[in-house]
Amino acid sequence: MADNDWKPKIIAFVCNWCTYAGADLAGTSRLKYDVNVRVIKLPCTGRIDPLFIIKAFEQGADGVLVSGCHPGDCHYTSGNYHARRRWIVFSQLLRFFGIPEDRVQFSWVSAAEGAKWADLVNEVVGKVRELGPFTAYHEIESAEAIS
Amino acid sequence: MIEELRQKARELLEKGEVDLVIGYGEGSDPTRTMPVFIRRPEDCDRLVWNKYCYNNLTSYLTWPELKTAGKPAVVCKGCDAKAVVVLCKESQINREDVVVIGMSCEGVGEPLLGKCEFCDVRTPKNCDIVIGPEIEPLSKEKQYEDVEQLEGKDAADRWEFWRDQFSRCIKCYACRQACPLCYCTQCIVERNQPQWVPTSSHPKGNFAWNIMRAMHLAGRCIGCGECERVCPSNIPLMLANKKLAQVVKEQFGYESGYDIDEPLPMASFMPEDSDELFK
Amino acid sequence: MRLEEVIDEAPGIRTLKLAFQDEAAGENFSFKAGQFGLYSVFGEGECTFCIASPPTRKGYIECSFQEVGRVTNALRQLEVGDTLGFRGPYGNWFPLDEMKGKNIIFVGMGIGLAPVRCVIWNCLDLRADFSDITIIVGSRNVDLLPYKPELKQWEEMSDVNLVKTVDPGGETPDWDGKVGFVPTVVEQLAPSPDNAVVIICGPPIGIKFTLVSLEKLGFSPDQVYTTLENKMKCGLGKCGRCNVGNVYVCKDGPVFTAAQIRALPQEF
Amino acid sequence: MAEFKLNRDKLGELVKALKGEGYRVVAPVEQERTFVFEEVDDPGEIRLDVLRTKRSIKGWFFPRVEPTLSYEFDGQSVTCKSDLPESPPKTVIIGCRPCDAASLPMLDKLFDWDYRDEYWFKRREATTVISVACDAPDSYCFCTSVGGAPDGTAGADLVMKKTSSGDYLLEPATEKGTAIVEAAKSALDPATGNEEILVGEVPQRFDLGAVKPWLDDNFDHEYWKEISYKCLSCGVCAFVCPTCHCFDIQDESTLERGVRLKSWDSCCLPIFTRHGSGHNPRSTRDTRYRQRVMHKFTYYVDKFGVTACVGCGRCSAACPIDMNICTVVAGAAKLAETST
Repeated sequence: MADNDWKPKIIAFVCNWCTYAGADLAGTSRLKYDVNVRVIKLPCTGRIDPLFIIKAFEQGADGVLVSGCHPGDCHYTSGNYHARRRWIVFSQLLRFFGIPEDRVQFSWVSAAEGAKWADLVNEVVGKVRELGPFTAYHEIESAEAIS
Repeated sequence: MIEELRQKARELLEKGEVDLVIGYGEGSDPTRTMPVFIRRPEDCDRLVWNKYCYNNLTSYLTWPELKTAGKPAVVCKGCDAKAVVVLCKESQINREDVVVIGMSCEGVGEPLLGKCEFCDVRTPKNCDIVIGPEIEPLSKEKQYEDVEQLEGKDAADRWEFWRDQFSRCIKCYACRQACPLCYCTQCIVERNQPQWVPTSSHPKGNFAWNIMRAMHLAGRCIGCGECERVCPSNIPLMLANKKLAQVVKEQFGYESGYDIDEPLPMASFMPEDSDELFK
Repeated sequence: MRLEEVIDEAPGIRTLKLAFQDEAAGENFSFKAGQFGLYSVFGEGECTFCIASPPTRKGYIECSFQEVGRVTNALRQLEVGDTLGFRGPYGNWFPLDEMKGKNIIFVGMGIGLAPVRCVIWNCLDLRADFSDITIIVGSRNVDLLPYKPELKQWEEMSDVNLVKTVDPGGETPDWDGKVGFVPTVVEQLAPSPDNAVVIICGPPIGIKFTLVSLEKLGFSPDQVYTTLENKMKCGLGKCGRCNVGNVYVCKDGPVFTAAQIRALPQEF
Repeated sequence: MAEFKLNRDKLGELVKALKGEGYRVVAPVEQERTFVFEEVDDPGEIRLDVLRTKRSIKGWFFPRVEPTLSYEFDGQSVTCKSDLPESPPKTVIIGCRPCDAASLPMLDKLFDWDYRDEYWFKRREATTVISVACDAPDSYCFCTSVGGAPDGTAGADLVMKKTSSGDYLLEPATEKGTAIVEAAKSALDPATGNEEILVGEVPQRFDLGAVKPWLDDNFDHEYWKEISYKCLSCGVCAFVCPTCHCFDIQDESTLERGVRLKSWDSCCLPIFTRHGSGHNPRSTRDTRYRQRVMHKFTYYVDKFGVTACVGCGRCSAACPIDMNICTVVAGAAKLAETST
């Protein structure tokens, strides 16, 4: 694929109660935001396993966005608090392994923050567009391994 | 020390306080030892103690086969004994169901393993019996030097470093099997609906496996280094484990394997945890 | 191959009818009752099932499976018209030629009826070659009994003796078959071992106990055939997964006599 | 007998000559404090002195991950393409030990019976194996107990034997080996016939003849439990083994395309035989370890007439808990002795 044809693939894992509703609000408010994001809705950020992010990269994502309710606002009381600890640790691990920080963005977007969602998506897509396709990851394709 | 160990083990078995003693026995080579399971007092002379007692024998404690074997006593170095603390905290074993025989230890390996250079449990803690003299703990000040060295490189170099390291992984899962805290009855790589981690040992599958292995040990790894020692490809797995231990310590003020009552860091939270990462 | 028809047999049990996409390949394809194939859902993997349709019916094959894992789950998602991969036929077969003129007793337990079904239809299509045919089918409960329309067909055949049974507690108010475990039912039925062969398949534990019952009735282990369903991957006697003792089930089996099974290490 | 010898300083020239003839050269090199067989660019990296590489040469014939089939999705239809390499690169493996070389004809039997595995044989045909006789075997070695020898020629196309002066005598064992000598003549010197060959000694550690009958009769012996309680059930032994050949087949795919991969597997891993239903015929570690020994020392013998162990000692050396297969089999031989 020629470079100028390339469109970043961003996978957004969002919680059902806040960010998804926020994204919905962005839509009903007719806010324009980048189309290169594919949203996957989950019950809670606490449900988002770090493996989801790895799987997204494996399947060709160039960036990942994880978003849920603001701390204190979790529909399940504490799901996002647990998620927060997990992401603090996991983001450091990804960084340590050399995955550019701008490819994985964590955030809190409430149901009322349609505009924040739109801005966030634009920002993430913009950063990933700047970085280009995540060939470093995609190229470690299932190559033949010898001995 | 060996005689004292044998004596204690003999006593435990004779008095019926335990049904078996898991310890180190003579290896096939003078520079190795082999785990031994001793059930009869007269076999206690098979126990040895030397600087080649590498294995973390606590990894046997969670095995299904052991559930029917009666009450065990386990011979531990200070680092190994930390695993008992975590296993208890994670409700895998009851502390009173195992007798921990701690061995004072000046380090194992020839030359000394990396972990032994920063050891603060040369006199084991949280043990029922401690054999050997009190040994001064070493300073842990420089324990993250290797981690920091790698961190000093830029992202592309780090990526290349790990990609090359992981490309040598042959997915033998020795790291998992040797780890006292990898006790899941069904590992994530064995779950195939969906197949979360590719089973083949190509670089992509290896990356997913190794990143998950490290992540699952976040806030839990006690730094015994068995994963790295048993790795047939010599992948520096402990670097990742140590990195996470460092993050957990800095962020949540927790060190694994010391306090049996402190809540587990990845299963608890504080409302005031850092929000810096989140937009 | 192309998925032609989907038949829901019982909860979790489904039969797929497959047609060859390449007609010439379909015409050249032949197999013997008892052989198996590897069916693949592209993207998910391969799975081993016996061919459940009889070799006497050309142009298509059927397989029946119970949904348990990754591939069977994916098989269940397939729709008519989808493409499947097929490798086979592999393995050995029931020596029907040697069974000519004999009384044949079929025992199928649960999904284990699938390989037996292939032989049943094969024998029924060549009915004149065989003497009495008895079919004993069992399952945990009525609902889980596969091939219900076919059971009815067999029941109605005058030259077939069909015995249906479900495990105690698995019966429904309008159940017209027996209630009891298959080994017990076999003992009650007490078929004569004279000039007879038994073809049996089911879960390992069911086979084990039925063999004991048959022995009590005087059947010699040479008279009893079963098919082993080990985990297999390659089907070619290479990958080592189905190895039990000195046999590769995928090549030296899957059909064994009870005598052969007894000689193997009990690891299946 | 040997007509030519390789001067100890001329290995680089040999490699260069072979490369000039279009060979891909594979040899033991150091990698992160272990030794493995890798394609060599710089002949200076070659370590002919290394007795035991971590992994065997089997990966060069039977890669640890190998695509067998690729496919692309298009609506309800699928287009497939076989990934069988037309002609694998012409390769020469220099510096494997006689035990490694011996594993090749042993595995030929498996890959050829009933169905011929072209993935294996195409690479076999394209590859020339040069083994180096062992001048200094160690305590893990037991090739002589399983029918091998430190200067054995089985499976090798050319055997290099170290002389007291540090040079290597070249003894071709096959036409392929002779071709190598021809191709590399410029780097070789004529042998004088007066060289003193260094070959180490490997004591015989058990009587293979006694082992199989005992294994056949003692499937349920307590011995298995006794020795394997400490087994970790990892796959190191199988993956480093030159004769362990069990593999797994898995599909990996995206929405557009997929690939069917064949990859190494080990009977010691609990999932190896686990059925979809959860039933596992070998659910305990003693049954799995027993399978490994049985498969090598009796099942394979029944099936193919040879013992599937070459006595390289790799599994023993690499085992995290020091399970020594030689000791295990010798233990069985001893039990056989006492039971008669």
